Amino acid sequence: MDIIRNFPCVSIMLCLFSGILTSGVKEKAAKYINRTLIMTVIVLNALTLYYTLATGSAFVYVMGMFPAPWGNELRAGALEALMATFFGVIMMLSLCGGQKKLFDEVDPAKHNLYYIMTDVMLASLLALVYTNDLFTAYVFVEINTISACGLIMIRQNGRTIEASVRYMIMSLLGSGLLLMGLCILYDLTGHLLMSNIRQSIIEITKHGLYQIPLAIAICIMCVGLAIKSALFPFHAWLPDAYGYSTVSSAAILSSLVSKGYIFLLLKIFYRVIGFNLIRGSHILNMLFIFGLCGMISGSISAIWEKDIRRMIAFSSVAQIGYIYMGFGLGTTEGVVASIFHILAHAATKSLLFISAIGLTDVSGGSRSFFELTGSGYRNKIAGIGFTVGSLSMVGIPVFSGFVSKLLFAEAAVLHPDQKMLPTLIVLAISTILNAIYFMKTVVRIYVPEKASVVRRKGYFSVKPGQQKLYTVTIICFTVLNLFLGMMSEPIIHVIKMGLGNFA
Amino acid sequence: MSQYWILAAILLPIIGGILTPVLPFKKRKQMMFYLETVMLVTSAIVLALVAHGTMEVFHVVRFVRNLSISFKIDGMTMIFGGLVAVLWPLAMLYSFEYMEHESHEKVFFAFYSITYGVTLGIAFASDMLSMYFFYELLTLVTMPLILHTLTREAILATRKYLYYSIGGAAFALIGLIFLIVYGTTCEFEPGGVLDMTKIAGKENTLLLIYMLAFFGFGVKAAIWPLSSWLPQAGVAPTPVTALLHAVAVVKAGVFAIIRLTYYSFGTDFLRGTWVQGVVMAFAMFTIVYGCSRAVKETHIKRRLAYSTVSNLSYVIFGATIMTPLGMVGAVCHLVCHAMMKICSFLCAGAIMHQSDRHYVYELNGMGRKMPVVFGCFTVSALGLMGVPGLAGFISKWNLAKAAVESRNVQAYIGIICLLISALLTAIYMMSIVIRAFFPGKDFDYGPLEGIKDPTWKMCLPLCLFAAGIICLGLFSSPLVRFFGDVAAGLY
Amino acid sequence: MGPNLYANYVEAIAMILFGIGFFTLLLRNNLIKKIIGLNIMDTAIYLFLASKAYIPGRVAPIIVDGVQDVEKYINPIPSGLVLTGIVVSVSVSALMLSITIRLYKRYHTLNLDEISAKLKKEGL
Amino acid sequence: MNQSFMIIITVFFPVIYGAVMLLAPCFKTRSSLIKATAAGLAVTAVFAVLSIFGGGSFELLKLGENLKLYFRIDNLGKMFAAVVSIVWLLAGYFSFEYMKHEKEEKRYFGFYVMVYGILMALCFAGNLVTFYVFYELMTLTTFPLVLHSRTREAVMAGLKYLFYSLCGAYMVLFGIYFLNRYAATLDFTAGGSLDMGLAAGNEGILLTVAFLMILGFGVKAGMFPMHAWLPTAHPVAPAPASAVLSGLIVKMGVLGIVRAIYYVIGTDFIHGTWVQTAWLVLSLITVFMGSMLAYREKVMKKRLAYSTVSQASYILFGLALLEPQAMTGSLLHVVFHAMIKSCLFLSAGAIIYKTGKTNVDDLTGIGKEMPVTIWCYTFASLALIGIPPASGFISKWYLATGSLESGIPYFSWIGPVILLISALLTAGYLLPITIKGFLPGKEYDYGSLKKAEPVKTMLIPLTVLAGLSVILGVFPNPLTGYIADIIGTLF
Repeated sequence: MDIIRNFPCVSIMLCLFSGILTSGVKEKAAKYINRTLIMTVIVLNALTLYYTLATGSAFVYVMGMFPAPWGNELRAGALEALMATFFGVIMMLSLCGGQKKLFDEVDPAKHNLYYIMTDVMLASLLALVYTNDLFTAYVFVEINTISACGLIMIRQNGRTIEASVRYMIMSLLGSGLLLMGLCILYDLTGHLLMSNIRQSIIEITKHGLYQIPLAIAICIMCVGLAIKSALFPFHAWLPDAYGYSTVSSAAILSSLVSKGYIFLLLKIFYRVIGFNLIRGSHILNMLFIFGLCGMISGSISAIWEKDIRRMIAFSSVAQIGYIYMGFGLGTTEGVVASIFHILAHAATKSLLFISAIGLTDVSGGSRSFFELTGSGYRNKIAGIGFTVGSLSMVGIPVFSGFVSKLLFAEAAVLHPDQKMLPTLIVLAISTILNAIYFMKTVVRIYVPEKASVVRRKGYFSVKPGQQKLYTVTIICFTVLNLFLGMMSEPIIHVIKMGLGNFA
Repeated sequence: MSQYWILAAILLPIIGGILTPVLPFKKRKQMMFYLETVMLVTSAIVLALVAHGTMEVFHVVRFVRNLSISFKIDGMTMIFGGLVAVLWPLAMLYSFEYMEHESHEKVFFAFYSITYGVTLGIAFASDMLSMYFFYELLTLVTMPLILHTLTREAILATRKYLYYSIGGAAFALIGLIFLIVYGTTCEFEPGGVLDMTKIAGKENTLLLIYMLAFFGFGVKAAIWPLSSWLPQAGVAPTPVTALLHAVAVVKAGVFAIIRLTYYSFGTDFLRGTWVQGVVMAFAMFTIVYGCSRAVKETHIKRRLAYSTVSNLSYVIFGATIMTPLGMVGAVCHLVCHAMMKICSFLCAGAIMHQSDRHYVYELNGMGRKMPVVFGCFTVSALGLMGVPGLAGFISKWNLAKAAVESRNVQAYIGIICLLISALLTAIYMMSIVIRAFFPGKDFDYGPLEGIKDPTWKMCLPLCLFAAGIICLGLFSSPLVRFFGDVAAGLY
Repeated sequence: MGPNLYANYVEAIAMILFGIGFFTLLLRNNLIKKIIGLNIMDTAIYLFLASKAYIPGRVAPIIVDGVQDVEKYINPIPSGLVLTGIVVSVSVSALMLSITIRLYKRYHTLNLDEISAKLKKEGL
Repeated sequence: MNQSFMIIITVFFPVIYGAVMLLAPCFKTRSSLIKATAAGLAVTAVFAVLSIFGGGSFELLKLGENLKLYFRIDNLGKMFAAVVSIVWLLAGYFSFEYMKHEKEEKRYFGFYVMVYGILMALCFAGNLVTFYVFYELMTLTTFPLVLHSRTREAVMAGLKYLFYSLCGAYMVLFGIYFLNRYAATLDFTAGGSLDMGLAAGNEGILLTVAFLMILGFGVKAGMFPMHAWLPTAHPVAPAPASAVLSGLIVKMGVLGIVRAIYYVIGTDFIHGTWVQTAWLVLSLITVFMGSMLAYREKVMKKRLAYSTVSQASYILFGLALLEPQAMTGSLLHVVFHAMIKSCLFLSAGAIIYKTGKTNVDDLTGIGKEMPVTIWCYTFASLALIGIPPASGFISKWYLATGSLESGIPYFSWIGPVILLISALLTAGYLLPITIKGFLPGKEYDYGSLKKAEPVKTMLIPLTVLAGLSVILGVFPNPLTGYIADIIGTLF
């Protein structure tokens, strides 16, 4: 049974090696390698999850011979395992869903590059999830950035390149700050392993030393990760990056990359600095306010947006706002809600991106909102997918979005001090805004287009049978959504338990 | 065992509706027969359940922790479920005739019968979450019905409807959360479920939240200033406007408000607080506002829609009196108004369908040509005015009685609002009747040639509803007594 | 404050450099300048680390005549970190540069705003 | 039982009979219609007489708890019923001839029969609810009589009538709502049935209620400020209709006030309160204003209508004094004015029917053309002015003495003064017709003169009514005696 303890490390290594391996082979082989890899990763991490749940505690995996505090460590708890598994699943589905589009948009020579990128991306995500060492985290953040950049610009047109540059710049700023922050931390504590830093920080605070540098460090790290995960004021790069890259990249970026950073931030809060200390500092209020602003402003810009994919991108700005708002509440319920929303949003947003692409394809490839009239009939499965996604985003019961909204609201209600009302009001308002732009689109895609227009513009319609993989993906996503919406109980339980293991 | 009958009652029309476009019907008649059977069977089940009496909660799906989709039968369920079950098959029968010339009617009927199931879901829901669930669902399944004509204004109306309802639901959700946190349970229980020990010191917040939730549900109940979607939604085919925007949807909103006030927050907690003043004031204003807009409106259906706006606020006014009597009045008007308004709407529909005239000033002298329709319309008009011996009088009597009993000065003023609106009602309804029957001395019936009463499919429901109005007016006392028991929490 | 600042002047300088780099990267429109800013920023961090690593009066942790007690050597880890950091920043700069070249080939300018303006014209 | 049952027949036979007449497609020839109507009226009259002598009480059905339809025959009711029957039959008889030159007689007669029943119901009503119910019905059923001619003017007048009456009715309803709470019972009990225990502390609202009820019923009685409909509505109706409108329908308003104030609220409650003062003021204003306007009016029927306004307020003034003498005066005036005013209207009708002249100034020499008619007119006018021994004198005498005895500051002597003035004005606006009619002056050429005496069908009612209005004045004692013991129960 203890062999499972190796799985986290193994899965990371697998990803990296398969990346190297892929670079040598033809693209078809690359595809299979990639798929099998992801499947194995999913399986391994699922086993890890099972193991951690069975033991009910987290375990530490020592890399190399040196024990703490010198060596490097991985740490796997229920929450980490859950995240890893989920990331794997989402990545799998996104790739399958976007595959056809990938063939159309990217020239075949670059395909195995693409797969390399995804492998590396997965590796970095897993590393971010599992690592117990801040500097390792930094390194993988950078790797993550690079691979993400690759994913964006794999589709060679001006937009994507420009987008990737912007993305690059912002995230470099972010990682710079992160690095600076952890250097200061290291300076203060003399450790890089999270658990050790934690202890020495407790020591420091007990004697009341170095309070200002500590605060600065926390602040810098938060800002850095906030920039990388496109929190409200720093989201300028996001719409282009998500809006113009090839669809599976968009799905992966929106649902995984930013979430990886957020998860890292969470670990820093809980495992490095300690949540009580964070709660004491004002950083949370800052995040809270930014989160609220993000929820509103993101939705508003989405309403003004005429390009459907950019619209979805903007909506993820709003959703990230939700997550930070949850952190900002500074209560365990809030954090639980945020983590659940990470999952829910990942499942929903990638579904939205992928179904949106199906809709735009049958509308002469135009992404303009107005061209989409009646596309829900031309490509039924995509229409259904989009509707499901929208309903979940709006927060209709039985869909995942509803549960997370429920959790957020409950956390807000249970919140001791005056953060309650603003949270509730903003929640309600942002729900309305979501309803406005998503429902507008749903209505639009189900208003049949005049036959004459269809003929003139040469729209064609697609049967679900014609693109089996796509159909299957959409169905899987829908099921996933419903699962999160209706069977949320065990997942929330896992999250709570994982948080318990964190400390 | 009979618990599963509830599930059957809810699912049958839904599944039946989903099947409608799929099944290969040779002739239109077959589809009509099929749908009508579904409707009747469902109604039969529902009425049987209602007659069978109250029933314990039973859970179907569990969401989070103690939150679940669950059903039970209590007094309000009996009332609302029974009402819907009675009205729906008739309206269905009517709509067969009406929709004959409309396009893609299969989809229409599909959603029409799905809506039946969802509405029943609202009626049977045993706790806030289940009700919220079906409430949201109702919004979605009625959307295609408003969209049906696919004209530009239909699209705009649909959008507006969606934004308003979902936005309202968002605020309702807040109330729901508070109930989950501060309530002893989520179930509906007469007298409310708030846990007084928990809320100690937080009263004002809770009152504020109640207000938010009230207006959240108030969207569907078309309370000013959230009412403007209702007249606009009149673009939908008349059976929809009649059934949904006079009974199902709007009444669901009112029903929700009653649930919220009497079964969740509890009147003892709310009575005499500032929030009662606020909500009652809004209800009173809406009563007058709706009528005055109706007087100004010349499009028949929109006029009726505005009148619905004001009548819904009668019910809300009754609810906001927050005494058992108030609830009796509210429920009483809920039922009576359903009868009267569906009757008048169906009449309007019949007029449009037969003569394709949509404006009040086009109706001169039609009374001669369509005596049955206009006869029924007159009955409903008199009923809405509150002429004694018809349904409207009874409900207004009960409302006013509650208001007087409550010893609440604001409620006294409310009575005056009721009477003013009754007068305005007289103006906007009678003016139609008079036009129809007394077109003026030298009026030539030439242009009206060929206009005649519709076939039995349309007339039968009309006459039944008219008869219902009169019966309610004359022999209401057992019903009212039952309402009294419900309000007293006996059911 | 004053003596304190003097005591850790290296850190102070590192911070200043970091600031310079940060804002160059953030605010400059010219891509090349941005990349330079990036490198300044990283360098500042290395400086910081290095200065932290060094402890006056000790020697580098290289074994010459037998291992002596821990108090004799400086802390080796920061140096390791610096090395890693350099690797990372080199790779990142490389990537940036490559992208920059692509953009320049397409749009014959290094100014990010002009590039986006041209993109708008392209209407992509 | 059978006696009490007679009440129901009296009430509902004519209603149903009239309804049948309206709906039935028969009556090809005019004579058959006349016969049918005559039969209907006669039978009803018989029933009426029977039930008047029978007395007793009967509970029809409960619309809701203490919403019961309940009939009881007391002396007051008997008196009103008798008056109504007499005038109604005579006017009906008159209209057999008169309606020849109107169209759509079927509708007219149908409603005419119906209203008879409803008036009976009003007289026999045993509690306020019943009274209100039939009060509303009266409004709705007399409405077609008003706009019978269906000219634009008539329709407008009809609407005015409808909305004023409804307005009043709703004021009354408001009152009923409260009395239902604060009165021990809504059944009419001499001296009032207000529950002082409950009323304590709520005098303010109850006084308002009382005032509103006076105002509300006052609408029908044409009391200022709600009198505007009367001069518009009465003249446009066909002459017999306006006769009964002015003669009887107005009296129903009076009856309503009597029932509400003397039989439910009770005189002691409002004695000496601002309500009484306001009431007195309003009635006096009306008396004076009415006669002034009548004096300045040139169209004959309008002039008569205005005179009704003022005369009705004589009655109200008497009631407002809350004092036996004056009350006697009022009730006497009810009877007398009914006879007189219908007589006047009928004669006006006769003139229009024969000569088509409506304006007073055209009537020079009319006395030569139709002497009998004008003689009747003259007697009636003398009676109305109050020249002894004609009837009007008696009632006014009682009113004056009553007001002087009442000892209410100022009003006790202002009242009689105004009554005198208005009597003079009455003379001023009624007599000129007679004078001009008989003494056209020398430049009137007798050549063009042709006898235009109407047929017996018209003359008989005229003469009977004129005769009554004089004879009752000469032998008032049985009537005064009868009224005395009505009043005995009240004070």
